[in-house]
Amino acid sequence: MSQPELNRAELEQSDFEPLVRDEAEAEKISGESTSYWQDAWRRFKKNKLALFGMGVIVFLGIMSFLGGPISGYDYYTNDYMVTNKAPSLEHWFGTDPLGRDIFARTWYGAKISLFIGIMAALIDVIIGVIWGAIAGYFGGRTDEIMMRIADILYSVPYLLVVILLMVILPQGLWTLILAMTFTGWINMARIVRGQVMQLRSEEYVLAARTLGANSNRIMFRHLVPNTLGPILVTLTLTIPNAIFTEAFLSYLGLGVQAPLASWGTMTSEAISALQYYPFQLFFPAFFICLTMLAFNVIGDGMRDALDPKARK
Amino acid sequence: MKKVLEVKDLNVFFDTYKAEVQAVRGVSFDLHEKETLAIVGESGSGKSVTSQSIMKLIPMPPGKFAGGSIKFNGEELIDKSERQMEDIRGKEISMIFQDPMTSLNPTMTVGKQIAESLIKHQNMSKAQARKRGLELLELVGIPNPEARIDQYPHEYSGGMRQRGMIAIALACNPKVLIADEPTTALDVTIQAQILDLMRDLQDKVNTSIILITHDLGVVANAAHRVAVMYGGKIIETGTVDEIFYNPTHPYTWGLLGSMPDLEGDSDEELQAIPGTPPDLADPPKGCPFAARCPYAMKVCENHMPDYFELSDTQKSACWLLDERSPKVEPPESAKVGGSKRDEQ
Amino acid sequence: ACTGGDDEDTGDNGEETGEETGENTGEDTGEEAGGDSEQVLNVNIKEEPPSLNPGLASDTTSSSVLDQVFEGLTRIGPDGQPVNAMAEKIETSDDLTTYTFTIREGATWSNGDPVTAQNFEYAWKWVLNPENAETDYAYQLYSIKNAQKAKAGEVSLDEVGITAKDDKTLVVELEQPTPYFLHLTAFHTYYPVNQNVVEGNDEWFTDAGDTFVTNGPYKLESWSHKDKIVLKKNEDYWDAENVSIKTINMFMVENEDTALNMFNQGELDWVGSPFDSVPLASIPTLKEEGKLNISPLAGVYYYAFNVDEAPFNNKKIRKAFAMSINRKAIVENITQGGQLPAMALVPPTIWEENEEGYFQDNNVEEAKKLLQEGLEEEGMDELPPVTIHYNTSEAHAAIAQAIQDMWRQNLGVEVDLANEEWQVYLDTMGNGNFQVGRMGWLADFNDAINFLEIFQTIGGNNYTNWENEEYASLLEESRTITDKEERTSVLKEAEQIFMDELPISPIYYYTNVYIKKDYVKDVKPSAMGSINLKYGSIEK
Amino acid sequence: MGRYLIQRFGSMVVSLFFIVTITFILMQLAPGGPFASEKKIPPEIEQQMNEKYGLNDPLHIQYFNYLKDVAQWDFGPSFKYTGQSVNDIINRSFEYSLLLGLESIFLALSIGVFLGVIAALRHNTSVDYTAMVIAVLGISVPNFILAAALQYFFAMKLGVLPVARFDSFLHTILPAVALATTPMAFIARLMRSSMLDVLNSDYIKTAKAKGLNERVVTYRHALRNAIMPVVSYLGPLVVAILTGSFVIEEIFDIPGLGAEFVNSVTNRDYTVIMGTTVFFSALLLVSILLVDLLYTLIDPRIKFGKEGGKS
Amino acid sequence: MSNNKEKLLEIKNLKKHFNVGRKATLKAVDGINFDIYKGETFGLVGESGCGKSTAGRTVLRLYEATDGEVVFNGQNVHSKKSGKDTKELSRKMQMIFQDPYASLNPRMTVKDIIAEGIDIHGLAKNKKEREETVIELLETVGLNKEHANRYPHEFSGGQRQRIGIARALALDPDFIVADEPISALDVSIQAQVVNLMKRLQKERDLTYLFIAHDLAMVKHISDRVGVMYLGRMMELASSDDLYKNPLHPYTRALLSAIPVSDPDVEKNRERVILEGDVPSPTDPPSGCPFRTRCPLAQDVCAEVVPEWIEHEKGHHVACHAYDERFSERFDAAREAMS
Ligand SMILES: Nc1ncnc2c1ncn2[C@@H]1O[C@H](COP(=O)(O)OP(=O)(O)OP(=O)(O)O)[C@@H](O)[C@H]1O
Ligand SMILES: Nc1ncnc2c1ncn2[C@@H]1O[C@H](COP(=O)(O)OP(=O)(O)OP(=O)(O)O)[C@@H](O)[C@H]1O
Ligand SMILES: [Mg+2]
Ligand SMILES: [Mg+2]
Repeated sequence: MSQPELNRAELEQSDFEPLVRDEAEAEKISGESTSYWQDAWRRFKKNKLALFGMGVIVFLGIMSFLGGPISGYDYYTNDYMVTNKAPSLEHWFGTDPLGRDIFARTWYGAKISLFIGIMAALIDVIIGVIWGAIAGYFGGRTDEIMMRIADILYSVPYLLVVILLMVILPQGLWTLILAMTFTGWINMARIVRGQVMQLRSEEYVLAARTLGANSNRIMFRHLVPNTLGPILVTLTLTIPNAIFTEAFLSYLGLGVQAPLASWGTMTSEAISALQYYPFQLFFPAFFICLTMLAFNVIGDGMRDALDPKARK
Repeated sequence: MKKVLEVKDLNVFFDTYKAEVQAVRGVSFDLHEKETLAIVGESGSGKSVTSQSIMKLIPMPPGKFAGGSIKFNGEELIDKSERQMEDIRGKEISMIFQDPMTSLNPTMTVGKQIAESLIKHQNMSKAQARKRGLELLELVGIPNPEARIDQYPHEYSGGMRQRGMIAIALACNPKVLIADEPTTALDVTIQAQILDLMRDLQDKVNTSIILITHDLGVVANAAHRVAVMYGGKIIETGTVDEIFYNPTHPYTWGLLGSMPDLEGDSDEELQAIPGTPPDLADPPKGCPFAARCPYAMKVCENHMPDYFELSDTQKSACWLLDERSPKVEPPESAKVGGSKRDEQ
Repeated sequence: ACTGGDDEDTGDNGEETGEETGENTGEDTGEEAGGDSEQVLNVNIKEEPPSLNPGLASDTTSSSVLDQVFEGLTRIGPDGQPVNAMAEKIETSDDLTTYTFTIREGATWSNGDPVTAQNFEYAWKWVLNPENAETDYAYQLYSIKNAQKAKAGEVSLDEVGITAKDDKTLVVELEQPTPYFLHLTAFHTYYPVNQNVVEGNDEWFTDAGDTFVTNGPYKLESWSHKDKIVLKKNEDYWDAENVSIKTINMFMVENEDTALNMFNQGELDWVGSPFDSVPLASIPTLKEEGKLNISPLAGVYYYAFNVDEAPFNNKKIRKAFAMSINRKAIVENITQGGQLPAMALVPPTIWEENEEGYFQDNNVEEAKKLLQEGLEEEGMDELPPVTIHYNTSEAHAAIAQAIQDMWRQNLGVEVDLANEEWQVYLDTMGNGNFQVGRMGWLADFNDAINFLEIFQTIGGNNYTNWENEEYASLLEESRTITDKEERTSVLKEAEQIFMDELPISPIYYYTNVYIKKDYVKDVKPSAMGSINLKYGSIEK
Repeated sequence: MGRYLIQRFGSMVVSLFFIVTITFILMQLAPGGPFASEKKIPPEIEQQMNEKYGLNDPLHIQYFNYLKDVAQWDFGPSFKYTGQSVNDIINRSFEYSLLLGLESIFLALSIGVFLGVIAALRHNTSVDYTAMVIAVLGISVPNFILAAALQYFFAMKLGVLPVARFDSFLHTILPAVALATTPMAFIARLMRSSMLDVLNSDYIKTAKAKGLNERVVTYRHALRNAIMPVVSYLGPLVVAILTGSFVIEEIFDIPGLGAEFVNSVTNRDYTVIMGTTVFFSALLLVSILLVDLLYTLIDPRIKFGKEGGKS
Repeated sequence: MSNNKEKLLEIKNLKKHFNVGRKATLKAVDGINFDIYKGETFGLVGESGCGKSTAGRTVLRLYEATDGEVVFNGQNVHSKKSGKDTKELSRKMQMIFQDPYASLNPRMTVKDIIAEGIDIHGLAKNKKEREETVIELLETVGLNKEHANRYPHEFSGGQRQRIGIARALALDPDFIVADEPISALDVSIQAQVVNLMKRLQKERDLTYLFIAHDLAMVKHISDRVGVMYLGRMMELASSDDLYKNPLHPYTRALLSAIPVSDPDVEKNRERVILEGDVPSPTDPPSGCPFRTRCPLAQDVCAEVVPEWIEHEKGHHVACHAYDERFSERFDAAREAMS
């Protein structure tokens, strides 16, 4: 036995009196009541890497507001005396070909990139979740049709769509976000659909139906909350992806409007300066990678934290 | 009778998010030749962990041996390397798992799965292995083995799959067969077939069997000796007759009592054990059953009782057996044989 | 190559083919015969030539290939002036409207057929035939009598002023005196084709092979689409003894940075004008290292004002905006390719004195004054919102941002930017949905009229909605004048009017910017943005 | 199975029909046309070109002509590249994309699966962490940055590999790596998590209990069962990779389909847009079908016509 | 209990077929008939996959019946009804589920789970009343109000199953389908739940359809028991009757196969061990579905589907051996058996 050897003789007669127990004791649950989310958060906190990712995002978020003011520069004033200057005390991240301060631009860019990323991801989630939930829950013909529509949208030349949107709608961030979400939600819808299909035959769903719950209630009170794990993971991947897509659209010239900066436009502009002014590429690229990395580890952390299988 | 397997003071812990789960805490038992030892106990009491430890199939990490020894034919298994274990697994000791639906590889034909261990341990050629595979399927009572051997598990019914599993386990005539809840997923009619089959095979092949279950009916049917586990410990062990007719541990009583009797009167309340099993991440200091035990004494809360030897074969870890404790009669409901009456 | 404007992504550095003889690259070496192997030039033409049919080609990439494999009646010589090529002798009538060309003796096609006057007549009339579509550049032939009418289907092709008198004599009648006509005959739309091979075969020009018969210094050896074109010296060319480069590899590398990298790794001998451009980011470094070559190009980069849209309906406000641009800062810091600040319409390659221009660059004081006056004239307290449109490209964006900042700093005007995808942009401009938009014009031929006539009427390439009767009539008048001096002064007068009205703000004059390996000799892009590899050599 | 295939084929045709229709509408709506250029073409010439390409016909006629041609897998002539047919253009560029794509898929699959498997086998050890750090980095670096960086270091700085173009095997290495990195990372992660699931499953315990060694257990038993999610991911991935990546093709100067597609849009080269879109969609639909067929090969439990992918 | 004989539920020729794959239909429930009387517990047993759950769910209209009727309190459950009527009906008929882990939404608090029915049917006037009802229900099932704000994962299996029961009780139903409510529980916990169910039945005059495969448990709790095989009802009798005097060969085999927790009994027990496996429900045998494993099987079993005969009062069986028309054909086989 793992316990130290016990000398039976040492026990006293009084030890053999019946144990008095509180009636309710047997039903007692030890410990503080922890909600599902508290529990998940506790597990999440144990994941150092994910916490680090969280820290990075918070830091980037704060800097996107403070960064500009700290630098003392704005993002648009040209200064031909200091074009393409390497990082220095004067300009911490150096300057761009128009003599603008890259530090300031990086943080203005952060604001836009993070905003685009988060908004695009949120919209993706909203559409994707609703679409996926309906397709997955009703199944059959509904599912068939809805998923075919998704397939078709996915196949239609995206660039044409983007160009068209840019023409129809006023230029600006929201148009860009719309362009990004045009097909962005499809992935989310697929994932949610798959999950919902699995979950819809869970017993708690049946239970809700026996109680007389209608489809809406079942979908949005029962099924969707239980797909949150995969949804959040996908979300954390969608955010960097949107930042990325914005970069790609910038690469094609469809990104944010100059002189506003985003990390995407900054990188794509600086890419040809790689050999001459590597710092112009380095900083925005570094922050894109860092953000991607952070969201990735957060996503991983969330998956572990929210996975009911890991909860034993 | 020769001891094939000796488990001494086995401790197996798991590192989990929350804490260290002390799944098995000081389990000891022996297994003799040609004997069937049943391990009973409820879910999470450490039955599977104990049995998988014997084959060293516990994933490490998160699992770890925290002491104890497992001797097979006098050889210590704990010290053996993974390589050395490979020669023992499947050949000397083999295993049948609970769920026949998931314990066969769905993407490999049953024939191939049987042949694998034959090729590995008996150096058979593919053709020989197949021939032996056919014999084995025949042996475990699968009709038309020629056709079945090349089928995939999903083309088998549940009972056939379990028989397939048994064929795999018996392929190399192991000394020890560990059957971890081999019939839980099956219907009673099929369960009866499988239990019969295992008994027949034991006679033919001289294997010792460790049978894990929480169904006392199955134990009564199939076992020679019984170990009752609760909260990671064996709290009582003895021959079948001893456990059924002279149980001494209140948990064993509860277990026997909570099963309704076919002959019983349905107006009676069942003898339920109140409360819930202990959390092994934070195991109680004393007797794990103390919290639910209707006879618990102060000592139970703080001290784990040692085994009281009741006979050569029966041991029980309960303070009630101490001479200082009040004399307690097992409840009527725990009495096997007569009709159960609720005393309280 | 004489297309004007830059395309969507080259913008500021005109476009021309670069060519140099160079070292051998990889696989090609094996094919070279002994000592000739040195005479290999590797250039980048950036993209797949859309068409190697001289009658159809309408872009610089195609012409940079065509110029090497075909030859017209004339060719632009090293000094930028037309020299006789397929024509051995050229006679002009006194009224300058009839040209008689005598085809060179011994001029042959690459399949051995002699080059005849009929080949020219056939080729030109083919272009003018209304049944042949896609002949974007048919208008290059419109100086010829009845050409435009024939293309529009109004008269028959027989009435067009092109007559092959005999095998060797080609008589061309013009609509009006056209002083630059011999420049035109060097242009690819004026190249002959071998009627025997071409007739009845619509696809003769789509691949290298038996049907691709040429008469120039080079033959089309192979054409791997979107990948590479190989030219081999044509030993039967009449001037073959003066052609030294034996092989020209024309790679199609779209990405400028990649092309520059290949240049640095020795895989290309030439990067930049006229085919592709030198990446902006590399220019300061290249300049510092003394590697950058710059030569003038007849073209102007400008901002067009929409004179129908407030506030640019006011002349003074237009002027104010134009004057408050610091062009020097732009060419020195952004385009960096030795471009000249433009304060006039016609580039100094045509009128040297235009280097000076009609107003002072970056005249902030004057600009402020004019703006104020303009506002008063319009009865406005402040400007309506102003947006600069430009099509997506790094350089356009940089310039637009610079100008935005200048207008903000100099005039205190907040200006928005709107970049659009190329085709959308053309649509926007064409529909007049803009206030200020960037444009550029590269000369089709080396004459001031080519710039001035853009603005003769609304429409076409004039997006500004600006029209001026006096201006138009001066241009019309110039077309009938045979005296060179007199013609110039009439045109100057027109330019004066234009610069006074200022429907556009010129920004800078284009240049050819390129780098080449030192061993590439005697190759230089022309002011028209074309290049003659015929004259080049490799001297290692 | 025959019936099932016919059914699938039918739904493919319907999907393609919608795709063609929507693309057609989009093309009509998008501003600009194939003949627009900075130097305006005289109206009479533009008229003749429109005539030649049928752009003067009423829209519905144009539409039906498109449909007819597409049905015959004939996409007509390119507007921009005179004399070249869209089919030729697709065929020649697909050749490049196919080669590069296959190489990338091979890289992504082999390295990704390998990383995922060893990470799962050595769960929670430094091997696992290293593999996953590689994977996360692979996902974190945008591929145009990676491509430029690879080109800079390996071609320019070290000079060990060619800068660009697609002439020999050596030329293919950098673009293939750049293209493969992100999918490789994804595959590694997918593989790891599904491998972990599988390694925890009963039949792996069964296999181990037979005394098979780790290698045999992993490759014979676990891999096949764990590869399912990767196969699902492979369907769209293969199409994405085979149809080329504009950015990678541009940076490494590869005349592939990706660049062709993007350029066709910028050029409003209607027939090429339509051709590449149909080609892409058909490829996608076929590859999804192939993935479904692959499921049935990998997992004998999955039957045609049933929901694939769940094991 | 069953003596008042007031029919609460009549199930008439109920069928539920599933479409699986192309063409194939799976006859999960294929024409079953029985009544359930007010206040009784009707046990339904049979091997796994024989259609018990499907039957239970179809009764509640969780599945649309392929054919047949379910009459509850004189009202046909499956007839076309307005949403309101359906909802109303759902108040009266509730269900307890097999898996206490799967049947509680892991992201809802116990309070919300129990109150869901109250919310749906608007049974509580205000928050306070809702709260009070929940607490009352918790106490009814032996939990306390501290548990209300906790999440399911904090509970043990037995406690969870009690939450499930409380949820069903929230609507104050007349009839509850309990689909294997104890199969997933630890042995020591099972009795807790069974005792609770029995207590509630007494207190609230509930009627149960109790589905299980543990025959001993079913016998303990049920008044009458039906035995199913491959979607068909094989035998129906009062539980004492059924266990003492099983008629159908399948019932006999089933009863004899239950291991009894008594080694002596087990050692000397004679059991009918059935040959072979349960046939696939997509491809059931012709005639009597049990004939492939039946020790008595005769030719007629393959040809004619046995009728549902009332062999003795209240004891129904579907077997040709008890059908006057065929019964003598079985004499020889019966002889051999005994
Ligand atoms: N890999 C693991 N990681 C963490 N904890 C584990 C692991 N495997 C088992 N345990 C824990 O060890 C304890 C004993 O588990 P075990 O599987 O032996 O129970 P059991 O008696 O076989 O139960 P059952 O009848 O449900 O099979 C449980 O509390 C379980 O949660
Ligand atoms: N939704 C469904 N779609 C298709 N087949 C189904 C569905 N639900 C049940 N089945 C099939 O119907 C048959 C009867 O299933 P059911 O769940 O009713 O059996 P059961 O008697 O409750 O078994 P168990 O004891 O395992 O719960 C089974 O073969 C099952 O596979
Ligand atoms: Mg177990
Ligand atoms: Mg069931």
